[in-house]
Amino acid sequence: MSIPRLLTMLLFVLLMAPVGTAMAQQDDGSGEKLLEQLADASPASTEEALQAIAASGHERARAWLEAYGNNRLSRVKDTGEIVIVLNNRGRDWTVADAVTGENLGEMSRRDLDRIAINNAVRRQLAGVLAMLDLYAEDPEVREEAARDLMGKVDEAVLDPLIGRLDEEPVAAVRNRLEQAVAIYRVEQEGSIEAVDVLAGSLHPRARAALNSAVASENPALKAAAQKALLSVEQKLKMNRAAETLYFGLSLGSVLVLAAIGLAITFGVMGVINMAHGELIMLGAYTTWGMQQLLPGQPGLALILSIPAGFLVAALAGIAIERSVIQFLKGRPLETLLATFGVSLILQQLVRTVISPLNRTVVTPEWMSGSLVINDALSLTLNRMYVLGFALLVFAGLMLIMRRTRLGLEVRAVTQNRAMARSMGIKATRVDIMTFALGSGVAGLAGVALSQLTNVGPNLGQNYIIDSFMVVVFGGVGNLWGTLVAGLTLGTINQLLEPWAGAVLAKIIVLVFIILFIQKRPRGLFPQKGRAAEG
Amino acid sequence: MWLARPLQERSTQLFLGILFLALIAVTALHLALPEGHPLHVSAYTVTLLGKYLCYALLAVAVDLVSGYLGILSLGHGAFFALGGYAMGMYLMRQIGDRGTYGDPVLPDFMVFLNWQELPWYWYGFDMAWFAFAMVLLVPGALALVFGWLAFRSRVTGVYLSIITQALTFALMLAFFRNEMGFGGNNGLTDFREILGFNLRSDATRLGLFIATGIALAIGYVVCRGIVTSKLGRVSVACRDAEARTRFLGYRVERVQLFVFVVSAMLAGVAGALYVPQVGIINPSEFSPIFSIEIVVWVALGGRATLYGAVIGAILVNYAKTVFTGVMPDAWLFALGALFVLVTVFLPQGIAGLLRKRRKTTDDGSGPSDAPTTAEATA
Amino acid sequence: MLQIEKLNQYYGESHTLWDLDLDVPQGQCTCVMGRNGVGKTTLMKCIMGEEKVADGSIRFAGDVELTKQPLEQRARLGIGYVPQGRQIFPLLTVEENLRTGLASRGDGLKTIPERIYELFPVLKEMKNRRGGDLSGGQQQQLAIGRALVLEPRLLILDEPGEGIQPNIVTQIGEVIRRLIAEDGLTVLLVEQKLPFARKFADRFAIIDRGRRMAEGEISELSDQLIRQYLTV
Amino acid sequence: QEGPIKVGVLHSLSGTMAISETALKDTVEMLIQKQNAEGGLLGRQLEAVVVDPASNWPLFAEKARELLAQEKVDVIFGNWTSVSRKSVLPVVEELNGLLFYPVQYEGEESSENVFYTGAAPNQQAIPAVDYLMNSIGVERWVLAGTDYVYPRTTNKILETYLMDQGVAKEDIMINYTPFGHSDWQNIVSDIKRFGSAGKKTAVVSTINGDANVPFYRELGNQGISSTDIPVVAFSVGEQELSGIDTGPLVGHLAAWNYFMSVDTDANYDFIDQWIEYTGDEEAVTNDPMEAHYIGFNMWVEAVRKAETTDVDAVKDAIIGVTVPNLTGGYAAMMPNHHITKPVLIGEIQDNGQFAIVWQTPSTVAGDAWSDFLPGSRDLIADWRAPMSCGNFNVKEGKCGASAGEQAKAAAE
Amino acid sequence: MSIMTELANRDRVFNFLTPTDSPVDVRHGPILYLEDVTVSFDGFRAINDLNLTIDDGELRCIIGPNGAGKTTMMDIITGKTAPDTGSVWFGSRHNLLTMSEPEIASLGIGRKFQKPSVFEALTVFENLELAMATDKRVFPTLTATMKPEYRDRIGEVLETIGLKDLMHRPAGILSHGQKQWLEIGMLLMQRPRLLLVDEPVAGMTEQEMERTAELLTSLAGKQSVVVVEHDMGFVRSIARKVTVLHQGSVLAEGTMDQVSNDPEVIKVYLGEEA
Ligand SMILES: Nc1ncnc2c1ncn2[C@@H]1O[C@H](COP(=O)(O)OP(=O)(O)OP(=O)(O)O)[C@@H](O)[C@H]1O
Ligand SMILES: Nc1ncnc2c1ncn2[C@@H]1O[C@H](COP(=O)(O)OP(=O)(O)OP(=O)(O)O)[C@@H](O)[C@H]1O
Ligand SMILES: [Mg+2]
Ligand SMILES: [Mg+2]
Repeated sequence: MSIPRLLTMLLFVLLMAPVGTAMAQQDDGSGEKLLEQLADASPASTEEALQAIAASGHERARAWLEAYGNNRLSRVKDTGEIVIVLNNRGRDWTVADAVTGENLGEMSRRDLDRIAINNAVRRQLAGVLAMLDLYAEDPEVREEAARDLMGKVDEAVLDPLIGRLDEEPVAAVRNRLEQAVAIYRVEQEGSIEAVDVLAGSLHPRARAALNSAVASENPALKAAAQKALLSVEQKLKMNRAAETLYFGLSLGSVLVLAAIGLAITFGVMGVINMAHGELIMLGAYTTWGMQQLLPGQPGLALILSIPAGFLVAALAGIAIERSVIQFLKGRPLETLLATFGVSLILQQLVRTVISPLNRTVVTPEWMSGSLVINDALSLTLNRMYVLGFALLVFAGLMLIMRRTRLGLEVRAVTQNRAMARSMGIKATRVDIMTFALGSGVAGLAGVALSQLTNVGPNLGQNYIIDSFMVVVFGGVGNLWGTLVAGLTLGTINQLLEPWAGAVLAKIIVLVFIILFIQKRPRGLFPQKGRAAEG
Repeated sequence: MWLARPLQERSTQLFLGILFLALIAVTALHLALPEGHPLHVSAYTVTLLGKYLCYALLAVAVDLVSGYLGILSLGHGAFFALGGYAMGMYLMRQIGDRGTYGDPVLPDFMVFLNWQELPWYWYGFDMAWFAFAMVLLVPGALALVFGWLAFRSRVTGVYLSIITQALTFALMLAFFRNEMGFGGNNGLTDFREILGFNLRSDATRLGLFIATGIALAIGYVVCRGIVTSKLGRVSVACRDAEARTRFLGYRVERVQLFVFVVSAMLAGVAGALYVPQVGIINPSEFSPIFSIEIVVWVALGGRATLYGAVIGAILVNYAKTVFTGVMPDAWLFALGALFVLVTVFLPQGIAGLLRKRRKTTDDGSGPSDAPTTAEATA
Repeated sequence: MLQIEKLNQYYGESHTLWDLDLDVPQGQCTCVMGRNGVGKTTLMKCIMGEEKVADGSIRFAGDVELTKQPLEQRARLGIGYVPQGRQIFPLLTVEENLRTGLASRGDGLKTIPERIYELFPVLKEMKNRRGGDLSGGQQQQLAIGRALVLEPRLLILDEPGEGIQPNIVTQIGEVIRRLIAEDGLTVLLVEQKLPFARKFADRFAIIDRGRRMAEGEISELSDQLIRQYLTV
Repeated sequence: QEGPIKVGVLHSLSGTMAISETALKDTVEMLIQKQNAEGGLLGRQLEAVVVDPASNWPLFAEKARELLAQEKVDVIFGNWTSVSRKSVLPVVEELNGLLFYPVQYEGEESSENVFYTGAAPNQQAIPAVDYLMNSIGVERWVLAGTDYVYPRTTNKILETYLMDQGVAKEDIMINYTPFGHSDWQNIVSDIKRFGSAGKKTAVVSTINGDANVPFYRELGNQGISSTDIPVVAFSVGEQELSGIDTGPLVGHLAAWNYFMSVDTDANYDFIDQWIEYTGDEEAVTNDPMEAHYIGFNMWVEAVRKAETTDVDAVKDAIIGVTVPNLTGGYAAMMPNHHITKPVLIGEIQDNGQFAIVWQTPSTVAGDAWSDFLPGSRDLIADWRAPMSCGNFNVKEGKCGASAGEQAKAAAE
Repeated sequence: MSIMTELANRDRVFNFLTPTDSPVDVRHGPILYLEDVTVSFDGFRAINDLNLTIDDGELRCIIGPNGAGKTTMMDIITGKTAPDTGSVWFGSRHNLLTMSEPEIASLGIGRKFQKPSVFEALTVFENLELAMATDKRVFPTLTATMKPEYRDRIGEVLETIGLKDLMHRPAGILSHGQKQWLEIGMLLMQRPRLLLVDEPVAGMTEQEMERTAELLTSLAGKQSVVVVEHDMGFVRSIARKVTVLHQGSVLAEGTMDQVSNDPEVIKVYLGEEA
């Protein structure tokens, strides 16, 4: 334990109490001085500078610390003035005076010197910020802060923490704080009572602490920790299983989304559409385009992209159908050839017109992060949305194919075109509409995928093979088949992955498909009966 | 003999004639004219042509199954690559202790990934006869096992296409794995000599080119022999009405298996000749997209006309060579447009153009060379 | 109802129909006869628009020039077609097969008219079976039923009795007569079986090698004609 | 001696690698343009010969041959990925060409005709690990990579290195994924678990190309922040970041020899020039671009020194050539055809740039043969006469047969 | 694998010991023997406890309402459909249920389908060539040559079916009736021991019908023929023994007169006037 640390601790205790109780504070050390201290700090003295700022109670302290954490605290080379960078894109940056917050306008990047931070410091900073947050009004912020503190407690904050613990009115927050303290106690002091506090916790840090206790010399501690761990283990297994299932479904939903449009164009219409992937890509680029049009509103842009992506891809689909596919009725191999050509053109088009580089699609706030079920199980939100979206799209399509005339007509047209026309079905219109529908759905897939993966010229290529695989595995012409196939393959893959590794898992899935098709030569949901056998 | 039959056919004679003329012409122009002469064919061009011929042989193999047997194989790249790997392993072993690390047995990539000994499946590849046999046997055996499974269970149509694709995809992933012992993503490269000839000498290049030409000729005759035989007609029958063929007493699955295996072996040979000429074999040859591309060559050339496959393969790859050099930024547009235009305006592929011309000249062929009818309606 | 004049049709190089004339009067059943391969089916396809005609005219209901109408439109004009070989949609259920015709009816009806099921009860029984699974005869009934869903003014039947059990053949004949009598339907029938033709048709036309060789009331169909054009 | 000096550019403009390589093609073209504006070289103009090997490895060899045999270029700048280089290598050696390879790679190679201006493992991986160990206090390691040779070799080297440093075997987790892997849920969850053992954990990522975006996304969504488990990547540069929503990634790391954010005038000038050349205010620069910048200048320098573009002369002249790099120092061409480079560690910022958090005090010379692999420990490369050997075994005191010599022997 | 299970069944003569390729054994009477055969599709019983015996050289007509299961019965005999229960024997030696379609076909059971199915891409000539009774294994097929006697035989059949003029045209362009004839021709080429003919005269004129009738009766005696037909005139002209199927089982059996006077048959099939 170093002397400076001890001193800080004292300082901290002294200064924190008033912050917690009353808002009475005076601006003692001037802002400039504090910042100066931070800017000039050696790696060893950074923490001290940070805590000084935190303890200062300066109204802009938080802003400084956050700016510092985000690499936005800079010094003007010539004047030595400390500024906060507001916009750091491009060659000229907008800056504001750190102390006053006054906007100073643009400044060339060349003239700024960043005040360096690294991860070790950032960790300290996080602790400091969490400590500040412990005194926030909102109990949720406090709980979040308390959770952040788990595993980050050191001597410096232990006492204030315990002080805070006594004052904390909300049980949940208190609980967290107790655990945070207990982790410290188990790890540093080998306290057996603390082990009991951690017994039920699923938090990884709590488990880590218990694990370290198991390795300890003290037999009593060891036994207690072992017992505590045992109770957690079972719960963890369940969570683990739930998590894997979720992973599987979510991968499956991606497969379903990618394939479902193809289930229409290929499965129902019989067009081997190699450009399907590029239609997905168009959907994804539409999302990007929308976000460019509506800067700062990624969420709104994303929602608007749903109809827009559908429309763009559907229009592209119509163009493809009119210009190429209509001439290739009943010649699947030629549709493969022509759409392969189309796919090359579309890829290169995007490369030339937009950029060969990937584009950034921002994930809106409400889609990032995870839904925390408990400390060991949290479900990523973006994938949850995608899963829901996939199911919605599927339901919608099902409705169209089953409940509207289009569904009946397209099946009639593909089974016997001449006869369907003899029955008065406008085959050309049906072709256009169906292809547009399939393409549009591919566009929707693109919108969703933009939230999971790269938006770049190769996007389509990555999904085309999988899509065909899913459609065929499910049984050509059967939408249910596509859904079940996608979810099954996804789940199998994720179940295998933990023990086989990603590469082998994929290989096994492929081999599984090959073998499965031997057993059911017409996919999961085959078309049965005399007609299918030919 | 069924193999002699195609030799009496005008179209085959014409094909072989053109092929051999081309071989002789290239050889002569390469050897006789000095470098710098406008008509001189450089070693670079010779190798390039050799590569096209490999692709042509591969396309012929694919056409045999997809055009005549109705099995749209989207995984023939796998057989090609396996043939290539067999050859690559031979060439690797030929390096001997001249590798970077000087290990007499282990190839370089094994040394630096710390392999202690040669995996068993590398044994024997130091012997040319063994390796060359493997060029035929490995793809053949894979096709046999795979085909036996698939045809026995009557997997047809797109289902078959997709599992061939799954096959090549799985193999690609497997060969990417370094643990497999085939050099992972880098594959096998840095070859030195073949049968004692230095691979970097122009004479060897020319030799390989000629060998490829001959292989193509043989492959073409073999396929043509099958196609013009009664078995060829049975294949077409299987393609169009599999069940009906069974009721006539043909074991459809065996016919399919036979043709599939022959085709796989031809693809293997093509791969084996390809590797020493391009100097590398790596798992991307297994990629499904490559296999799809092969089908595209065939379709572009004209399906179910073996020579169409040859034309398609050479044309597309020539176009690629030219376009990637002349308009590196926009060549995909050109290639894509080529595919689209051919399908829309030449429904029978390029061979359709030629056939139209031929139709007007000769007509009323006898039944013995009748399989052209399959082409007429395909 | 239908006047065909100087119709010529080619399959590629081969000239199949030669200057063919045919008159199908309203409210009657006209039976086209001829040996195998003389072009009967081809003629029906020309009327439906499935094959292109080289020249000649097909006039429907007095003034509509059918050769200028797209295929789909002919169904909407009120021509029902029961093709040779049935051509049902194999993977649609029986009911769906029937429903394909609903959109071409002018009245926007959404359900299958009960009458169809009355005429062919087996269709009701097999409503949910795939069309392709039906037996040959059942399919034939389905094909006729499907054409009737359109409520056509002109019904074209290409060998409707083929593969159907005798009592149903008779029944089909009766249905035809009933429709003619009740709805004023016009029927164009292709039939090889003399007894059937004699019993249910009003008029006949004989085609040989793509030309119309004879035409007249069914009672005029003499043994001499039969020997000349219908025997091999 | 008439006509322009031809400079071959062998970078994929289509296919999977186009994402990375297109910018390099532009860089070379820009450098040529600038050189020409300054009067060319030896009084002659430079001319770029651009071909597209389309991310297809055999095509790389073919195109290299086209450049050397047909176009008769004097030098080639090109390739990205080891396999493309390995494919081209025999061709360049056979036809005695010059190839400047601008990307970090696994080492274990030294060719007479190839100049490696990207980082060898000792110029990137090892310093990065040192940094994590010493400055961040990392004790537990996840080595995650795409399953191909570069990650395999790098991880092998790192594993040996870490164990030498006393890291226990169970504190190292190695994970490989296929190219373009897009579903990282399980792996990220594993990493999370692995990192919850109470020891500070970091991920050393050799994940390649497109797979990074979904990987980082998943990291962010599963709530792994850089303060919990930092990720240090060797293949993620500014260009890759420009396709990622960097918000959730702030604080993750990358190790390179150059960052766009480097605070030197040379760099700012280069950036200005690049933005002007591309006409895109948002255009970014990255490490391989700097490598080309250095390589190009070295070649120019060497040609000047040799007063000819003749390959053998340039090859001899270039060893020892020193040119300024963009990070305020100098890069020298070493006898083993690798160059000296500083190693920088940068943190991802929300603007898609890296903030430099650490750098080596001086430049590090690239090592062709790793000291941490048993097979190559004793090998060195030195292309100066009289040794002229790419894999000299210092223990045995003899030169292993090298490809270059082979070619020469054949030619004789 | 299958050998292993066979070895376990010691009470039977091993399959591989009985010569399967031996000619059909008809010493004990019938050439075709169906017993208690039942098939259902999704719960619908298409064939229901069917018993049927065909004697060697017999010409048998089978009639019955649409959907009675006639075609399905043929599917079972030729191995296309596997019955749920029952046994089907060809002669007294061959259990057809254990054989595949090609095996059954090469044993000598030929079939004409209800919907004419010919190889549309092949010419008429080639269609017949493929049907010809020769060695149909892969290698013999590969090396097969067109011998003069084969050509003659095909010529003969072409004559019989009246498609001589069209012999080099692809079968796809034939009219419906022509296809019917071609299929009959293919059946003749096969020279089977047992012919299963499903609705041969659909789409034929009266005269052609007569010719077909002649053809079939001329075959009987040497070969056994089973004809399914709805045309009563035709059936009457060839029939010796008639079996009536109804709802998957035999409703009546006897001479044409017996059958056509059977009130049940009249009710479900013939109708009052027939
Ligand atoms: N698509 C086609 N291409 C070329 N010729 C054809 C085509 N379809 C039919 N034909 C020929 O045209 C002629 C008339 O055929 P069509 O089908 O009209 O005869 P049909 O009178 O209906 O005979 P059937 O009574 O047998 O049904 C036949 O000789 C047939 O071979
Ligand atoms: N695969 C199948 N799935 C469902 N039902 C089937 C299937 N195959 C046949 N059926 C039914 O079995 C019954 C018998 O059919 P089958 O074709 O054998 O009749 P059939 O006696 O040949 O009639 P037809 O004289 O009309 O040809 C029919 O009702 C048919 O719908
Ligand atoms: Mg007809
Ligand atoms: Mg039937």
